[in-house]
Amino acid sequence: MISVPVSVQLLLPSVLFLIGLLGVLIRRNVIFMLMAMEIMLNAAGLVFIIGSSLWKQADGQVMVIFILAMAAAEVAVGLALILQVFQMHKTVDVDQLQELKDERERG
Amino acid sequence: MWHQHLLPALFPQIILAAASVLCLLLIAWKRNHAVVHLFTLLSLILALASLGKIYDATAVDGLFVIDGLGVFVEGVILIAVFFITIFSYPYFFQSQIEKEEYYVLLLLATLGATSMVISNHFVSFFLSLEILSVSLYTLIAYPKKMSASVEAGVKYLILAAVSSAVLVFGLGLIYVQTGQMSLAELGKLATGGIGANIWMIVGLGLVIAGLGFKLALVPFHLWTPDVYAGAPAPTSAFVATISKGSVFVFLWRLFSSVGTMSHAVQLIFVVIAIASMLIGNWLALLQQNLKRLLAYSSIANLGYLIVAFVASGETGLHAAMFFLVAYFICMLGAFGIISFLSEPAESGQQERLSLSSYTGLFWQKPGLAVLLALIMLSLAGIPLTAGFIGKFYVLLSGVYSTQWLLVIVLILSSVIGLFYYLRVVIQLFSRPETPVSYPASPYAVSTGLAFLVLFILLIWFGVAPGHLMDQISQMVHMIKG
Amino acid sequence: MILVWLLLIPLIGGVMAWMFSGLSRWIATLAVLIDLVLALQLWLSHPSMPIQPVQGTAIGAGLAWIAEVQYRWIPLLGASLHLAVDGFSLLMIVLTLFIGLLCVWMSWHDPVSREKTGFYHFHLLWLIAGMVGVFMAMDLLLFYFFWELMLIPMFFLISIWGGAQRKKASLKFFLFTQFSGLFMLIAILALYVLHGRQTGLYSFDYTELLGTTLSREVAGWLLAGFLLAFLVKLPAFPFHSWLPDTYTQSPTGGVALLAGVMSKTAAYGMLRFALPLFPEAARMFAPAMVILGVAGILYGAKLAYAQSDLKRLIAFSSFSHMGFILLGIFSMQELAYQGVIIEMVAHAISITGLFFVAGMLQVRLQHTQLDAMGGFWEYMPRMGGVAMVFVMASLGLPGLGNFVAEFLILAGAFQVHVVWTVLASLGLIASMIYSLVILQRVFHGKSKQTLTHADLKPLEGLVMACLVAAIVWIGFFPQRIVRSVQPVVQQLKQIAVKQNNSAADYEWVWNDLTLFK
Amino acid sequence: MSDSFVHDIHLWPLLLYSALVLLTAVGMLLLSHFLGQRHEEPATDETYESGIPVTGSARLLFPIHFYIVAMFFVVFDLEAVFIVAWAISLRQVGWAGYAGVLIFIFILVAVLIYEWRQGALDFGPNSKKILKAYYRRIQQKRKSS
Amino acid sequence: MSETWIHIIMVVLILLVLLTIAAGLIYVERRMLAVWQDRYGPNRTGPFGLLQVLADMVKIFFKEDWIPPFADKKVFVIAPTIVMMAVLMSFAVIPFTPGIGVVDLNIGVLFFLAMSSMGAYSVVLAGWASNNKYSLLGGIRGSAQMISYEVFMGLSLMGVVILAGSFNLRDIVEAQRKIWFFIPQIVGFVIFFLAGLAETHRLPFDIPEAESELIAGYHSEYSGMKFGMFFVGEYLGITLISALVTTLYFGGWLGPHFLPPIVWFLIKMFAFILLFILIRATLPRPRYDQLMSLGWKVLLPLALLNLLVTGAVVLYWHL
Repeated sequence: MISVPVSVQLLLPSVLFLIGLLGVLIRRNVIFMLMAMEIMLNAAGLVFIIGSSLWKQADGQVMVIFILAMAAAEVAVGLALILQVFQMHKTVDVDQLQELKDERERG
Repeated sequence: MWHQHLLPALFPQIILAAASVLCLLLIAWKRNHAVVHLFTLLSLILALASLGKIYDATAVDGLFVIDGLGVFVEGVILIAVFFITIFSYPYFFQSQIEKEEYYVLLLLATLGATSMVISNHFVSFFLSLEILSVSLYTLIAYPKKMSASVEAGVKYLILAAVSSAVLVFGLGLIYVQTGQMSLAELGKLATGGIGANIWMIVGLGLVIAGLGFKLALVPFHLWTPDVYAGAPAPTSAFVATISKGSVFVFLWRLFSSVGTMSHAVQLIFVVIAIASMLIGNWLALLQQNLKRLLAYSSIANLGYLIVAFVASGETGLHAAMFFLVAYFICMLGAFGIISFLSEPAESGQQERLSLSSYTGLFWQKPGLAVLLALIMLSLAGIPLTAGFIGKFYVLLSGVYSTQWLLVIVLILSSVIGLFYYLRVVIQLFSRPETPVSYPASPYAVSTGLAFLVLFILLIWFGVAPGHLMDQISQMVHMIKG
Repeated sequence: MILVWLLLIPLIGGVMAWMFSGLSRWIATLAVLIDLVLALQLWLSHPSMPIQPVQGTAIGAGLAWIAEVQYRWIPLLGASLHLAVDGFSLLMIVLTLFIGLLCVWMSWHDPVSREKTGFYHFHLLWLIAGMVGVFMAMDLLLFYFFWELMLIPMFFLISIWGGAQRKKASLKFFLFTQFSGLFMLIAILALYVLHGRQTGLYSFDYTELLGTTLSREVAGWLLAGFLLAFLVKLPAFPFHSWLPDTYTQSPTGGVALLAGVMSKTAAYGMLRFALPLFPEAARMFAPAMVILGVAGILYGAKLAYAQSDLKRLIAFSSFSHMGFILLGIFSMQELAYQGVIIEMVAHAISITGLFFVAGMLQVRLQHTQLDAMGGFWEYMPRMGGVAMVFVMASLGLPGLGNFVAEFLILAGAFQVHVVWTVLASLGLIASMIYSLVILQRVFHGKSKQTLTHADLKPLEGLVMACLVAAIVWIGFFPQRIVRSVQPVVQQLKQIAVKQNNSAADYEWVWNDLTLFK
Repeated sequence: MSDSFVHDIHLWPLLLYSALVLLTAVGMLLLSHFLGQRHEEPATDETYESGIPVTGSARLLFPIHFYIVAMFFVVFDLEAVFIVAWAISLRQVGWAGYAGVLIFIFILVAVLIYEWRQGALDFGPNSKKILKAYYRRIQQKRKSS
Repeated sequence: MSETWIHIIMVVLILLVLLTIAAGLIYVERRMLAVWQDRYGPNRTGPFGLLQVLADMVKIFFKEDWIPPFADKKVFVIAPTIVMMAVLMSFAVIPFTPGIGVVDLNIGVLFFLAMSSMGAYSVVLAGWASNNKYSLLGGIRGSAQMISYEVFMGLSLMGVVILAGSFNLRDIVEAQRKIWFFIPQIVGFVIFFLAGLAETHRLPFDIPEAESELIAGYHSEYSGMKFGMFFVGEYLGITLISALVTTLYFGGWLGPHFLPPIVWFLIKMFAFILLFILIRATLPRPRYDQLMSLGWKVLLPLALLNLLVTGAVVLYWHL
């Protein structure tokens, strides 16, 4: 077996994680943000897989299953919310969601 | 694998889980708001009753640990949810939307919160965190015709999901470095010294950031006001109290198991605490919206809590717990009043948000006004209220661990805070030019009773805190054993 | 047990007054009266405190409680419900209740208090209870608790029943006092922790903490924390900016308690806690404090003279007098201490009288502008007469309490700070000027408006009569007060600035001062 | 994880096979691209909707039911993950695992019942609802007239 | 020749055979339909019309490779390849005999489930990319149907997994030496078969492409080889489901020794292919909502029940 150092192994999830993070920060479309979050969560899952293979334990894999399931739940709720937003605003652009903001005392 | 004798230790969780499923079936069978409401209350009482026995640091399959801290906070959470449930009934009474599912979600969120405070393992923590968060997304956006609520829900969803991802990624890195996901095992490792590897540091940093998001500490606080303002008031109460309290307990467990806090980590928390206290109070100063004001106030209050966290040790823990209880009472009361005074509108419940709409509340509803004023004073840390003893205790823990910088900032920021709390109080008691009309809420009896209980607790813990403190010290003491 | 009742009666009375709003004035009167009788009885039953021979060298050795109770409060933290009174405390409690009773009566006709009467009396009574608590608490945490507790009813009294600017005033008052109070809290906590570290016994108890040995530096910081709270509440010279707004915007009942008693809690705090706990640091701070005191006297007098509003004038005069108290305390002489305590009582009464007069005028005129007054003697001779008594008291006419007090303070201070004392005595002259301004501009001269049926009503008359009687009594029998506070003075003497004068050296002062021994 | 669990397998045939499959698909596309005829007639480039001229955009808003199905799928299929995990380890986890999965499936079924009752599983038009709406409209008309 | 080369040749052969079968099915289906419906079917090209396959292939290759100008071109092209590739990939895990098969994955069942989910993408992307109302509706319906049936397809398979204790298809076949799983798992088998029908959207579950309602649904706008790929994909799908049913429930290559294993396998597989065609020939098409209700209200609870019963039985009798 070719052994790859852990740091190198971690590079892939890290890059994925950053891609996801950037996606959330840059994208304004809620659906894309949701997808970016999925990437982040899956990157985290990958980290657990690496840990699991490194320490020869199944624990990490269990965690991954939970991460997957929870990500799915998040997406399900997210989609429902996005639908509602679309119905109200006819857009899924987060920048259009501006009802809630700081209103300072004038003068 | 299967320890039957450990089952009772998890009774609250089991009861809550069963209750949420049964509640769902109840709704499927027949929709009835009152019945579902009563059922929820009943199951909460049952869960609370099952806490009766205290389990001395019982570990359940490594996933959970039932100790004094856990049981105590579980109890506090259940009681708080009880109040929130009571407040929810009149709030949704006149609502056009289907309101029964709200209670299912409430029970689920409670399940998440209560299991988080006893979780002793990354898996159980993550699971409970997500149960809590996912229910909260829906709870926040529950009045689905209100664009503000839906917007708040989306915002919370995005930020909470990102923070979960950050948190889990951080936990993953810790796992890769240590090979352990159980806090107890991590603690054992920590005594041997965990190598300060770059990945480990990044992992810890990400965990702090993730937990910071959940606790709405300062660099990660941006979601708080929007979510508080947009969510229905009972949910805001939930977000402000339970979700934060439970995450805080895990924060405590995590860092006390990783061992005596390293200097760098402590520094990070000192900075976070200072920033939260100052910025939270500062931003609250000019708020015209009561819920946003409470949101910023909660940021500051969490900052105070972090002072106790940094102080660490037994005093810190006691202080944090006492403070948490006082904070819970205040937030519950404040949001309870907001939800009580809301009026039905076409798309949902119209809440009274601007401070000016509370002008002269005292002349119309003196009881409510006095309670709200007392809550504000408690948040400000004025004697006679639980908030005073809480803040005093936190100060004590800060002084005890000679965190002078934190202590001074706490004092300064409290004074800033005093300003806006008093502004609210003055508003309540000033005479309005045109008398504001307040709705007569239905079912004022149970809500009134709840307010009375909160009032009594607020004063009781403020005047004679000895009992609560003894309780805390007795229970929390068990962690060590 | 009687101590607990002293505290509970106004508290319960307050709640009752709130609940039975219609009867609130009677309930309040009854509650305060009962309390006053209890306190007086206790005070009178110990007519003369023999000067205790000082045993040992410890500072607390001379303490002799007339009554003491201790209950569990927060056992975990070593805080207890430790209430105790000696002559000094009792004196202050009697004073508080006396003025409190008059406040209740005084607000009987005050139209302001007609709204939410029950709630008004609730605050009034709880304010009184808070002050009584401050004077009895022998546990530092409890002391702080009451110290802050006083603020809340006061805040509400101002913000609900105050003048036009009440919101701003109440906020300012609360922020200032709270902010400074928090520093005292830190100091208390630090003292608690240090004491605990030293002895292993974590306690907030005053008698426990007395013996704490502290390094010079630490003691300095801690004392600074205490002093900050006291100086703001007093108020002393640079910390007085809350004072004019607050005093002028308070309702009459509130301001009397504020200026009359609440400012005295600061002086009480210094004498009871700050000095005995940190004697060395206090000696270190003394010169600076003396300067602040003198500055306050002169600056206050100047400001008072410049005011065009009656209430503001009185407010600044009070500020000026507080300078004497500060000066007296930090002269650290036995004479000065006695003077300070007498001044506390005398000033409380005279300032209450003045504010009552101002309040009565406000009710009748709807304003307190000096420019629009004048010639009122014509319409209200009785009030004019009474006002004259208090003006005279304020300027220190012999035979009235203030004279004795200020004289003793100056005499004490003179022994250590000659120059500053001379400067301070200039304040006496200044006070004469501004005090007379009151009389002249309000009651003398040509009348600018016509007032009918404006003179004292029977109840107002009774109140004023009580006050006049009290101030005269102090002027004639200061020894009674001095005797009852002797243990405290003895205790404080030990930290006095060392100098050679023996007791015999100032025997003459007493001989001259005391008309009836 | 025990070593026996990991079969000693060669994965390269899978890669080879994937490559071949890809090649086939691309090859088919390319081949038809080069072999195919070209023609250009008036109606060639129009959308085919049974010969009727196109109106409106093809980006329709479709019923919410499809979203609900999507969410059901996400939830149920991922919950199936746990069942999969149980199925493979049935003999190791024994009756305790069975109890766990029983509870799990009970919850699933409860949710299913709830959704059923909510009408989330009625995919066609609900005749009762339509009738109700129809009657309401008639009544309104009567009232107004 | 080394073992590796043999393996390579085998892989290539499998692919070719599969494609041939898929193409041949065009003829077989039409022929069989003709038989059952008492018609002639293709009989002009070559003996028994056997060359019809060839003719069709030539024709389809020479059809215009038309991409609608209003479509999303990239997605439009990719969509049909997905379905074909996904199905072909699924064959990688099927053990035709102990020796014949692309790869012996220990997660064979999961691999199949993963690949079959990919089919939904093809449908929905094709429908969306065509920019045609009928296509879109067909695509949405198709994907809704596919993902619904995906759920219980997976669940129904778990009964087999419980019995065999493995995801490996070879292990599963070996486990059937005593008894073919369609006997204990008759419910699972029925559900799986129904789900297979829906997954391949064959008649009667061909609602997404129902000619009468949706003018061919998601592939309205497709023509030429890209339409051909959907077509081939469908036949490959039939083959796949038949092969899987054979493997999972009918003992795969197992059978009396008078015939070689591969023959057993092919016989069983073709039997099921014929069953597919028979069903198409005989059954009417249900309404869309009936189809969905059947899935969620009947098959899903049934699959769960089947699972629980199987688990209990296995645990109780220590099978």
